[in-house]
Amino acid sequence: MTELISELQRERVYRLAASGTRSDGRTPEEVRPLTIEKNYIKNAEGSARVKLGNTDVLVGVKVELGVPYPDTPDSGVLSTGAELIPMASPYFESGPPRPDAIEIARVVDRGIREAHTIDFKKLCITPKEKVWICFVDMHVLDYDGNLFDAASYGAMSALTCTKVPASKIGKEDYPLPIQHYPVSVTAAKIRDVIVIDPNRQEEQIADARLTIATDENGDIRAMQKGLRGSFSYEEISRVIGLALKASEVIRTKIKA
Amino acid sequence: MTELISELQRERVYRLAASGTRSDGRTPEEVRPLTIEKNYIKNAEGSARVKLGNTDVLVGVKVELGVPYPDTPDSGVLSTGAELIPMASPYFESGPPRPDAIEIARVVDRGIREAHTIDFKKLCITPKEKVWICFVDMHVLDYDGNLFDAASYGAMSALTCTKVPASKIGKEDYPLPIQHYPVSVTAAKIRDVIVIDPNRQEEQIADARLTIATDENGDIRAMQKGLRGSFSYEEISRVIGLALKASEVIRTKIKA
Amino acid sequence: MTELISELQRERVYRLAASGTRSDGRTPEEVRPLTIEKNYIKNAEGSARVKLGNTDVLVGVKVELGVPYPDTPDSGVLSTGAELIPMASPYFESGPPRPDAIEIARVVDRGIREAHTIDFKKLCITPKEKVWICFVDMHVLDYDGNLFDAASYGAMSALTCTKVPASKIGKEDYPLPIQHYPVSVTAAKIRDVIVIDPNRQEEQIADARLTIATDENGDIRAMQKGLRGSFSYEEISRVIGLALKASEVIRTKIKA
Amino acid sequence: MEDVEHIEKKMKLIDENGLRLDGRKPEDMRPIRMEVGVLKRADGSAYIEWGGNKVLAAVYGPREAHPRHLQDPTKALVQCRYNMAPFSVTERKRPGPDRRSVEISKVISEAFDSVVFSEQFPRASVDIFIEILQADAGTRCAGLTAASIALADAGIPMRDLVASCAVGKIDGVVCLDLRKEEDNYGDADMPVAMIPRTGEVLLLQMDGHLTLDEFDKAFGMVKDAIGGIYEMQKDALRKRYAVTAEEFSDLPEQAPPERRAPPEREAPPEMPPEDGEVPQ
Amino acid sequence: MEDVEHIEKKMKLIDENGLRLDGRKPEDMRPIRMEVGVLKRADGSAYIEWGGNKVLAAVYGPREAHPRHLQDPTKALVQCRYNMAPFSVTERKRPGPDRRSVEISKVISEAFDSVVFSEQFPRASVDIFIEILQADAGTRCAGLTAASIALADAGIPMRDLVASCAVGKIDGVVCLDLRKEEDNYGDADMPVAMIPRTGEVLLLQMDGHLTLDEFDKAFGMVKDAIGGIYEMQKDALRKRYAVTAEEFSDLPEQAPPERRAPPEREAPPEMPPEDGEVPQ
Amino acid sequence: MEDVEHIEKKMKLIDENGLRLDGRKPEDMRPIRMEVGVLKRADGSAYIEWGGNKVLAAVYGPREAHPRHLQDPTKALVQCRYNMAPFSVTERKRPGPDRRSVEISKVISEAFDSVVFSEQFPRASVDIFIEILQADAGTRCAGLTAASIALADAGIPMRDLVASCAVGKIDGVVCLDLRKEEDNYGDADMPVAMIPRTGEVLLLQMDGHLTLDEFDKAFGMVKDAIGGIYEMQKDALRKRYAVTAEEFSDLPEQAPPERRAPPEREAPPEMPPEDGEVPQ
Repeated sequence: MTELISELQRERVYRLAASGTRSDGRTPEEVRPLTIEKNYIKNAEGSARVKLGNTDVLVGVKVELGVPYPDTPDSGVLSTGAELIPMASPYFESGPPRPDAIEIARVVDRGIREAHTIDFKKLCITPKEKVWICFVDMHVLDYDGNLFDAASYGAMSALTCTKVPASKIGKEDYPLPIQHYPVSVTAAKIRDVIVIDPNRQEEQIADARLTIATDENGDIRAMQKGLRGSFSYEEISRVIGLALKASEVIRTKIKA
Repeated sequence: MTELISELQRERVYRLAASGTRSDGRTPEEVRPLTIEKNYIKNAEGSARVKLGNTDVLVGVKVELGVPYPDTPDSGVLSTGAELIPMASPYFESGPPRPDAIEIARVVDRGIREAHTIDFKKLCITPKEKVWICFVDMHVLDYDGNLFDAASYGAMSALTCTKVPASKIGKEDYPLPIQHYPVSVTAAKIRDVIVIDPNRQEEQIADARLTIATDENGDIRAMQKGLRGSFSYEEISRVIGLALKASEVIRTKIKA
Repeated sequence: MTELISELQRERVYRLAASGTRSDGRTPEEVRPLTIEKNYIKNAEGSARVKLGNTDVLVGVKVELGVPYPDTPDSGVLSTGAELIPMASPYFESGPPRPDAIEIARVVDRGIREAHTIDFKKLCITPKEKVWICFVDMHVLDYDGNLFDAASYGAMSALTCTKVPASKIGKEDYPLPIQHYPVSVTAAKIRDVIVIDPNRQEEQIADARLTIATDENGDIRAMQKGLRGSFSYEEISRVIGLALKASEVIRTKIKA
Repeated sequence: MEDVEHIEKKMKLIDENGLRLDGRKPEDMRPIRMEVGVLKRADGSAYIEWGGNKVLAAVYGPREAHPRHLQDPTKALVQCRYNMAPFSVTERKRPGPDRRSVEISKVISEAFDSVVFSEQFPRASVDIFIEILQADAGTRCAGLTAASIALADAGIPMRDLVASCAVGKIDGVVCLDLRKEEDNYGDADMPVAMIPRTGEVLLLQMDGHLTLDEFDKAFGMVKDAIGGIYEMQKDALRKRYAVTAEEFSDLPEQAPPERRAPPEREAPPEMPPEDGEVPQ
Repeated sequence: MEDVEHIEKKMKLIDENGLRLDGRKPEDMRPIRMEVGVLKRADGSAYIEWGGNKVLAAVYGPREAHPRHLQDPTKALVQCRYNMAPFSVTERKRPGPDRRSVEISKVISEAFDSVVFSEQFPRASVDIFIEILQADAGTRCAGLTAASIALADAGIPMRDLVASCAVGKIDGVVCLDLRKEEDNYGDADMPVAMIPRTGEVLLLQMDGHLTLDEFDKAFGMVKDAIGGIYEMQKDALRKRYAVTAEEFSDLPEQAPPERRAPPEREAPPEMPPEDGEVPQ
Repeated sequence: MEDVEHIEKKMKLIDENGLRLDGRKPEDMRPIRMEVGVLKRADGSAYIEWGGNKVLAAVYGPREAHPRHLQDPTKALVQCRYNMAPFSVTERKRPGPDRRSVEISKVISEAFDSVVFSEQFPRASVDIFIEILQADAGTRCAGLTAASIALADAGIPMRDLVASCAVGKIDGVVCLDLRKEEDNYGDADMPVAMIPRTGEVLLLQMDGHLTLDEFDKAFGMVKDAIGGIYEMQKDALRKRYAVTAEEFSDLPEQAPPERRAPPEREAPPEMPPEDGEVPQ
């Protein structure tokens, strides 16, 4: 079941975006208000509730003992999941994660894993035998657009306040070793107009989507294009620029 | 697919119940004929085939070696399942257990587990490492109402004749250590009338259901209310009384 | 979703078969051209791509370390799977294997296992602890009839070129110890006519199917009758004869 | 006999002064805080903090039930999905329904089924979603209590609010509203949901061991507690609508928040009726 | 070579007198007992004890096939579900279908498909449920044999009864009706189902190793056995209807047990036709 | 810092002469071979060998989308299923979709969605099946490239062909078309799919670490490569139709291979249009 939108609405949202003032009053280059509440869940080793406009995501990190993968015997393990629970939208259904949720989880996962966000070597207890496993569960509570970024901010915020429960094995708890702070920024292309942090209506009529994660040095750490439309090279470059610009204040909030 | 029943039938069954003589000739406080055949299955460590009226349930207990749960390292493990196989009713479907079957299994499970029916400490072989696991599988062969009680009687009867196959580990087989004999009795409320051990037709038109398990001391060991209707405090008390009264002869049959 | 075929086509295919010259020009006792390309997949320990007419099956064998079954502690393990992927026919669907695919996999599996095709004792490394597991995966790429035989030839061909990767545990790689070369031949009965190696159209209108696997000594190693029709004893005997006759040249190709 | 041994070994839950681990007396409840209208997308929603529990409830509907073959031509389906977030418990819970949550979803669905005027909405569904964000025993009671005010927030016509609380027995003493350690090491637990005004019991489960006298005592105790929760529910609803009114006066230009009109819905009873009259 | 070694190591299944583990001669079957009409809810049912096997079969239908998109507008679907109870085997079996039971369900469905006059019931299904309560080798034959008389009990119009038995080879000797140890350590197993009167083979599977001569011998042996089973099936059906008649005469006041009339069903052939004529 | 340590430990991927493990220069691609029309049953098909990758693509459609409730009344669904054979990778992959293949299927579906003239086929589906028979990094690019010519082979009307290639960074050097070891131990990987004539990017993913300059360099490099692949695609299609023509002249008596006519399909563009004109 997908949400349908009338041609009239579609035209209205496009016109607004094209005019430079979006349906919620923002400029095309403006991110919605972002609030981050860390340590929201006491049963989790790390957690954060993130509101990006009306989009509301709760992320919990559980750190448990486990066995490393055979090909990385001296590294901890990351396991990332996203659930688009039916509470968050009339168009989300219960059941196993659908492609949308899987794509979000995998993009966030790669953003953490491939960008070397965490020093996984420091999560090894006994090589080949015992390591810490980080389960990052992203729970979408209210959907009003741009889950990619909201989930990503939630995951990064939760990780930054995660304590490895080493006291369970007779050592001292220590913070998860974070090495980088990649920040993802998502743009939507509506016909010829590009806006960042699209809200739900904008997302519905968007032709294409582009997520760019950049780090504290201004380098690119991850990209993911979505939807049926296309981007030109110039458009991609412009989105990278917008992402770099928007990411700084967001990074400050995530690190806070 | 749920079974539909006409308004006419509904009215007829209610009238009969209200009159004090039910469609099958019983009084409201009367349980159907109960027969229990123990040790029905030679491949199981314990088993019983129970007929409660025309409701026919076969329960097998398999006792196998396994690992204890981390939080109860010196206790055996209980695993209870119910299958409403399509043989038993045109309205049962194959596939994974549905909520009805899960509720039955869980109520029976709690009735055994939380009522300390079995001394699970005596099923420990090596703490943290090796214990006996009891699989109680309730197989409904013919459905004519009141599966809660039929399944529960089957499970209790099978457990009372279960042998722990300790000869597999070089010791002597011994009977499963049973400590209590809780007996569940289920009542159906049809408008203002309460009957116990409802048959299929009564169950179909019942507004509410209440299962009470009581033990040999007259204490309550489990309760479960079901269906959309409600019970008043007085009605609950009355059902407790009916359950206590009916349970004695049933307990004798289960222990036999 | 099953393929439908018109009465007219049905009649035409039957007439041809009855006339002694089939729709593709073969005689009733003739197998389609068979080509076998071994070692097709370098990532597999053994593999073969088999074309039986236009039916195209790719079989890969992976040999991995694992634990033996408790009841055969000194034997390697065989695990056989068939996937009728939707690439191969408009009537194959994605999802878990359906009865058709399961039947093929199981018949091939029994043909290997029960015919003692492989000396599984020679796949034991440490009894009770470590053995080689052979995963035989049959991937149907193009379906034009008679998957039973095409899959079976693919499996046997892949096994005959499989190397046990013993170098992984510091020993020398060695070929999988093959003891027998059972060859399956499938016959279709269309009304009163029997043809072997049925093509897709013949399979669609067949009343009954009979697969016979025979070994290099002319003995029977497996049989499987399928579809709703029946065979008389005389018909079975005739199919056994046809199978014996056809199997020799096929066995030569498999061993090559 | 084994019970004695069991008690001897286990954690002491009541001290010499008759106080519980967190200093409560047997009849004391944990602190409760509830808020209505906390989600934007859902038709109705509520959040509850109940001791260490953090629970969200959302309601969608009445809306067309799907898949279609499940539709009831005579009434709306009232269906609840109770779900625990993977991080809500000490040991991570695998996502997706387990047998426990299937059972709880079933008994909560049944509890609301006769309270909602479902006959007004044939072929429709009223979908209740309860998410346990943080768990500390008593989650089904907290979820049911929150769901009840989320239903009211969604404007679903109901006979009355439903309120819920658990009672149990620890160290042989009947106590209200067990927390996790008390539930794990206690002797009995009995969650109850009622229509507080009429005393109709809509959910009742119990496991463990209660004598008849203990049951009577426990029932009386939990009935009183449920009365108190009912008052909190009404306060939370009043606060919500008061705030909304305020917002409206502050922002006269802005349209009211969009909400899909259910098919032929009666005017939503913003507040449950104070008298005992039950329509229909 | 490996076969020799295999035989040397394995359990001896036939003693010096040519007798099997349970004292049977090669051509002996295990004791069989069958009963028709053992379940109340099903349209037809039968119970069979066959050596250590205990098997129930039930039939529902002809009834509307569902889901609807599976309906065949030209004939009824004949579909069998073969299932093993978790406790029916030595090591507990996880509930639900495994690959083995899917295959067996398929070949049994096919065996009955041409025997039932399915063209009389378009869009309908005839559902056969076989439950293995206790297993001791030969369960598919036992189940098929029981299902056949359960179909007759349900009044499903059929060309004839189907009967089934297995034959195999142990210690190099062709033997009828293997039990579990014989099946596990034997050389070959071949389950067969036939229409006994016509000799039409409806189910045939074989694995292991048989020479052509052994196959001929085995086939002859199992054909005879199936003839005997056919007689037992007819006896069981006769007994059932005799008892029913008796019950009726004893209880003249009581209505006959309710049974859903299938759509436009022919009068059920209570007994298979004795002559070879096949109605259509 | 950690990156430095990481690099020090890991496999050296570029030698002192600036050459890669297999002797390639940074801007070199692996050998590619493609063939159109390799399967009999599918409406269109193609096979590609790309370095160590062996990939088949098949296309069915336009055909009625099912299940029906997924049909779009305004356009055809373009849906891709990317699947790895269990034996295609070093460690056996369990059959069935994992999260990785679900994501890849999604992004490939999206890449083709706007290229196919799907509005011509309401309620239909165009189904693309990509099977990875042997994997050596870059499988999604190889699959997409093959699927594009399989779509053309099936006669599906498209704006143009789509071509795809990956670019990455290893040992700090931007390199084209990584093979497996390079992907595993490299610093970044970026698969791209484009309409080569217009430069429209339809698929873009990247993970790892690229500076802005590196991204620009990588993008330019992959754009050129994609142009080359486009030429190979056209060659393969030309070869296919040349062969077909030849076959036809050799076998004048034989009817052309049967192919289901899609509903109201335009004449299939055997070759993508060379000019920039886009019909609609």
